Amino acid sequence: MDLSFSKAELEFRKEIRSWLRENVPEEQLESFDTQVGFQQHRDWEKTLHAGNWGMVTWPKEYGGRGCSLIEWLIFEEEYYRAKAPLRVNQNGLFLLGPTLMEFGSKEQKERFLPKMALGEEIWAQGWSEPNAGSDMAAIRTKAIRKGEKYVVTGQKIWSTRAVWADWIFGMFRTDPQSERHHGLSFILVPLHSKGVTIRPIAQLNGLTGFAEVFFDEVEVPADCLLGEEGDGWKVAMATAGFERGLMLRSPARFQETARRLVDLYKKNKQQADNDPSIREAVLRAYLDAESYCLLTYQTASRLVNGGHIGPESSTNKVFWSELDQSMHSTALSIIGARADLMSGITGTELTADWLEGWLFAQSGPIYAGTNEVQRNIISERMLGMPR
Amino acid sequence: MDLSFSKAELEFRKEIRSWLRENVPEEQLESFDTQVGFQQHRDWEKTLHAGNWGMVTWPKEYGGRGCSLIEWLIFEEEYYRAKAPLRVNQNGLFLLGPTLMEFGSKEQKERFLPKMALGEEIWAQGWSEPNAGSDMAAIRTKAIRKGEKYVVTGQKIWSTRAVWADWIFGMFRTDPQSERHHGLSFILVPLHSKGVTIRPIAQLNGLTGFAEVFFDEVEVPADCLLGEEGDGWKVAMATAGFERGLMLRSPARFQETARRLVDLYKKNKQQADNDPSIREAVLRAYLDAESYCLLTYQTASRLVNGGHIGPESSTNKVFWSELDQSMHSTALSIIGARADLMSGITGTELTADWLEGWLFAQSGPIYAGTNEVQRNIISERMLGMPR
Amino acid sequence: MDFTFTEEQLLLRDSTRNLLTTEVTPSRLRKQWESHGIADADLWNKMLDLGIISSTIPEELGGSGLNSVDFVLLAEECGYVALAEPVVYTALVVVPLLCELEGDFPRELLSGLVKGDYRISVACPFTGLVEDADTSAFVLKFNSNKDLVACSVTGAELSPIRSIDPGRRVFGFKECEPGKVLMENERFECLHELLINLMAFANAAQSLGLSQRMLDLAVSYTKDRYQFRKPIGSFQAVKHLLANVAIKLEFAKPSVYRAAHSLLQYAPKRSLHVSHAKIAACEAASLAAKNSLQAHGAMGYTWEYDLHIFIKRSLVLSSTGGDLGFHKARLLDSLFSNDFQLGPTATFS
Amino acid sequence: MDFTFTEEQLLLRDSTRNLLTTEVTPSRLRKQWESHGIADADLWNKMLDLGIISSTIPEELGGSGLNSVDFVLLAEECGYVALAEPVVYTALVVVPLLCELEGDFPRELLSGLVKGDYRISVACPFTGLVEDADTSAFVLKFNSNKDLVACSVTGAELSPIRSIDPGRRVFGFKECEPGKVLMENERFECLHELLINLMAFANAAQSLGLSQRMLDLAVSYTKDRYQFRKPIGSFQAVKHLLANVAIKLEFAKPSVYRAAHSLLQYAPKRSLHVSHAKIAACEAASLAAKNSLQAHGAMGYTWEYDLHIFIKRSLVLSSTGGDLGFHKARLLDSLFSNDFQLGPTATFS
Repeated sequence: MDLSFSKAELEFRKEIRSWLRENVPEEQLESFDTQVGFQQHRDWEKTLHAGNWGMVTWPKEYGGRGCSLIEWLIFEEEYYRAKAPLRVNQNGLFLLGPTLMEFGSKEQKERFLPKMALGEEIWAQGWSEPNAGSDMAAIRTKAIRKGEKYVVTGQKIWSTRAVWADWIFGMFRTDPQSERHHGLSFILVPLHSKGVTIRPIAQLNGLTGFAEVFFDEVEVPADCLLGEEGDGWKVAMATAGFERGLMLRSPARFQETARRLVDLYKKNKQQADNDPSIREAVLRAYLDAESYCLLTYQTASRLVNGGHIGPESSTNKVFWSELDQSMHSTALSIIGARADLMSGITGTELTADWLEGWLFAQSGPIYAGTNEVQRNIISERMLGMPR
Repeated sequence: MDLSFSKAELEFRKEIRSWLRENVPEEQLESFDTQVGFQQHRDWEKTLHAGNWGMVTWPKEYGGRGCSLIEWLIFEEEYYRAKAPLRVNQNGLFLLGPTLMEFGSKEQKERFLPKMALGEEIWAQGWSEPNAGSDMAAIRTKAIRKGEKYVVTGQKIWSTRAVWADWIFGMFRTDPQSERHHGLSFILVPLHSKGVTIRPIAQLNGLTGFAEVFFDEVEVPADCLLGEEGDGWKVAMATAGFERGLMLRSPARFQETARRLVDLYKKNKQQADNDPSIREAVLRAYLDAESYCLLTYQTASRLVNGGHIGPESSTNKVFWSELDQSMHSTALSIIGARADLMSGITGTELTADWLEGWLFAQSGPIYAGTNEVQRNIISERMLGMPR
Repeated sequence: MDFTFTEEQLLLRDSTRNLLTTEVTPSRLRKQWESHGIADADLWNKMLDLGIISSTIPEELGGSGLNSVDFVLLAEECGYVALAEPVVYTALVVVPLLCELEGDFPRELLSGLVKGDYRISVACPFTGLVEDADTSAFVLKFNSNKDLVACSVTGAELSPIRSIDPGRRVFGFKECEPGKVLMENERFECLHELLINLMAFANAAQSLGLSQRMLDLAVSYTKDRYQFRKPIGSFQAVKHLLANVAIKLEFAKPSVYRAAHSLLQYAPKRSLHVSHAKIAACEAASLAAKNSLQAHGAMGYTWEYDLHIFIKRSLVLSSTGGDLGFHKARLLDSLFSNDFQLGPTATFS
Repeated sequence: MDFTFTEEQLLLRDSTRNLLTTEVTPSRLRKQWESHGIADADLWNKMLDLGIISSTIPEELGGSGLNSVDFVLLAEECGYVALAEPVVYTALVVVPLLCELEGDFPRELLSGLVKGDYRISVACPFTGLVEDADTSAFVLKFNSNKDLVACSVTGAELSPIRSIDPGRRVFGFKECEPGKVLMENERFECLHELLINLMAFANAAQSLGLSQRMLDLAVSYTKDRYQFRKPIGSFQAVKHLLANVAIKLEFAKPSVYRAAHSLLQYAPKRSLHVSHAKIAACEAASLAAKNSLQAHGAMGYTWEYDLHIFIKRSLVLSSTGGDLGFHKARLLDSLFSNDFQLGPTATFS
């Protein structure tokens, strides 16, 4: 155990810090759930790529730097510290990317990964269907093999980024007779294909962060199949593991929120101390964000040393999503009488970002597998309790 | 709505207050889970009865005063305020008593109620069996009708007060072919019968508060059947309702604990304020105890006006048991470095009563139907969610 | 001691419920949102015609003379439908405040309200913001001298403030002339406390209805939504999410009803009872919002589904009328004072 | 940066686990309880022979020279079996405290420990109580002059104190003579802080093991216990009770391991890291106690079932070594100070 950074790690930190200092746009970009913002974020991905920071853990041949997971965590720390823009291509970079690395053919990797790192192709996810949310095995959208193509018919829903993205990935039923986990295949579909209709869905904040995607006999080249036909469940489970796991939810994100929360409390201490629950909640935010960071470094170290990620990715999912909810609730308690306001009152601080964050935090325990499903996984796979 | 007490209610309060002032023993009795304490408490029941305070809500002909539920709440407030002893016969007075009133024949009421009010016959409950705890329908102990007797064979467990009580009540399978809720009957069994063996079970505090009761061909007179043969489930559900409901868990009990907690906090304020969660928890204890009192008065008023008790008795059960746990945890947090000590250190307050109370509070969410089962009842019967 | 509502009170509640659930539908609320800040005058006029607006005005001034205990159940129903028009504030804040004042002008204002000549708003004593200022003729506020004054809206500077709840129409307010003094500052403490109590109580009562609405939506959704071949409402985890809301709500209700009674009776502990009610009811609504959303899953997170209307309203009701910190501090001050009575016999004493 | 244990450290953990689970069974603990306060000398001697007692003593004094990172996993295992003998306090508190001191006498004391000549205890800096004073030859304590002294137990006045945990053997202690000064009071602040950190860390590490034990008991019980014709462990409500414990425990562990590392490295924030560890681990144990008991139902509430052994021990570990209030206050002081660094890059800086 050595909890200090090596010289190389410190160098790496210095390098990314100075690059970010020079390149992070001064003005905050629009939300990537608007058309303008989407393009701004796509441009930012290109800027990152130009600095060779598109996806630091990927192998160099696919547009990465071949960094270790520890370096990834350092990158993320600096990234959040610099208040750099959110990653519009996170579905591609963190979910599909690692899955392609594990299950993709050489051709597929070469075809998809570099354009992903470059921000040229932005990915939507197609996990859910109207009757297959938590229960992914209930998927019904079909992809029937006809010669060198799959013909896709059906409907996905809650597809994040789908409104303006280029591609979508997901599971499709390639064997129409099959049931549940069987007969599914993991397929990549270009969203600009004939027969694809996208109906944007507005979220609580009024922006269209996700969409319903309808497929009407959409023809997809057969080489868009990832893994073997019928192996979709296996491939998707690996992807879902990444999603809950290490890559997507950097501790830095929550530590930055905790830092802002401590700041908010200090600035509003007198008013905040009226509510005796706040001081405790602020302390807890700090400790929990710190614990999340520690566990992540521990897991990263284990993986670096050859270990594998297990059901503990579910403990992560529950922990960060509840932490995020609780930090934002605490912030609203501090803001108190102005908690619901989106515009500022003269002479007071603008707190709309906390309110937006609070709304967003409510989705944490729902997406990427509800926390109820995660707790089932924890009890069944980690503790071995009966199904 | 009139939230002031009537003249008659105020008179009643005055009367019980002055009686208690003169009669409550100065020294605390031993625990009724000891042999000596059991006898002391039985004597106290006799003293209460001598003052005609044995069971104030019962009709006069059965040893009561015919008081209203509001007067019952007043009685209980004064009782806890006076720190009068716990009721060793609560199984009889609050559970079996009302059930007898509803389902008993005239002879049964005359036979059992007066001796119950007098403290001459103390009752144990026989709800659970080794494989029928939360799942009461899994009961297997048989009571087979043979002429004018039932012959009882089997085993009950977690029978509170059974170590020194005189009688036990419970459900028995009178139809040996039956399953689940059917074929059960509610029967009263004298514990001093031939064939009854009692194995005391020690609780977390080391005292034998409950027991395992074995029945080996125990002969019970047929007139000990309460309600019709085969109606046991119906009768037991009414009893279980009383248990969770209004009578057994007086708000006064929790308000007295909340008062002591506020006192403990005020005495140890400086040390307690080290932990910022405590002030909030103390406030919450006060508010929740008050809310519990308010809801109880509301329910009592509704019943006085001809209403019926419904599944909200389950909301009560969950609320008071979690309140009790949380108040005692808060107390231990205040006591801090001495929280685990049963004997005092020179110069510091003796806090063993909080520790004993904390242990006892842990049983609240378990007995009388676990809180998990109560939440099922709330969601299914009160909210109408699917089973 | 009788902690029940009369048959009459319950009947009035039922008829109000029928009216509101028919008139104030989510689609009507959404239409108002789309009007970009223009109030729903038709709805207000309907409520005026039905006498709901003037219901708490004394009979001798043309109202129905309902008191806080009569009206609390109606406020709950207004919360249930997330009524955006300021009916509850008019009936439970503006009217009782004016009734507290002597002199001709307050009576005149009340008569104007009954007749529908104009509307009256109050400035929030915490932020100075005024709900629905643009549709009001007068704003009641404390001036810098601590006098209670009625300011004319004509000529005043209104700056619209955006809330997360598109149904909340709220403004910064700067009067152009001093306003007419309704009460000199010697009664400031008392009126200021009264105003806060009235606002907090109004919010608490509405929060009960909001909680019930969010619970109802979730129960109904989870009955019909199937996952793993079963309605999701049959899973214990989902059941218990909602059972917890039901428990919290059950125990919040009587605290609000007691507050209604204490306000009516000028009970010495009325401010504490109001604070208790505000905390309990807003916390119930906050849990209802969180758990109902969780029970809905992604559907609850969409704009097109109605749940968020109620979630956002619950946030408004919690932050206004004194936030939880204000009410907790007020309770704590008393609770830890030396002469505070608590314990088994203190609740109704 | 490498946040893993070495192969060697893990092997030592495994062999200690095997030893402890075989030797320190619940029935052995119960026998000790029934001895009315007499320590289990056989067990101590066995641990002494195996070198566990002296494992953290430097090699040049005859020990194995394990450091806090090496030993933390062993302390966890001691917690898992609720070991009542003061092995962890000896290795993680007494020894490191003595190692901090210069001069011959501390070295002499350490040598005596290695040889098994005697045992040494410390007086709790919060209560003055001494664990296992009756089996010790010396008690380390701060005298009224704030010097650290070693008092002889011979002739001292020991008053047994009863804990809810019958395995805790603790005494009021009043020495009959002043005791030998180990360190003058100029280093008081530093040593006092060190002592508290060592005790808190020792308790945190044991609490992890205790939590795991309570979780294991509950998982195993709910697999076999049937209600409603199913193992109760298949009900979501029961599953989620225990999943919550697993989550809390997973996230407590690395905070304890970091504390081990920070103590070893004399890291500037070591006291904060220890406080974090103490809070996280004791809260995990407290949740494990509550939820495991709930999952067990009435069985868990009996004396004859073993769960309460661990529940009671968890209460002891939480209250001693600085209660949660002490550790929270220490953290809060820093957290709200002006120069405290926090945020994405501050954890290991």
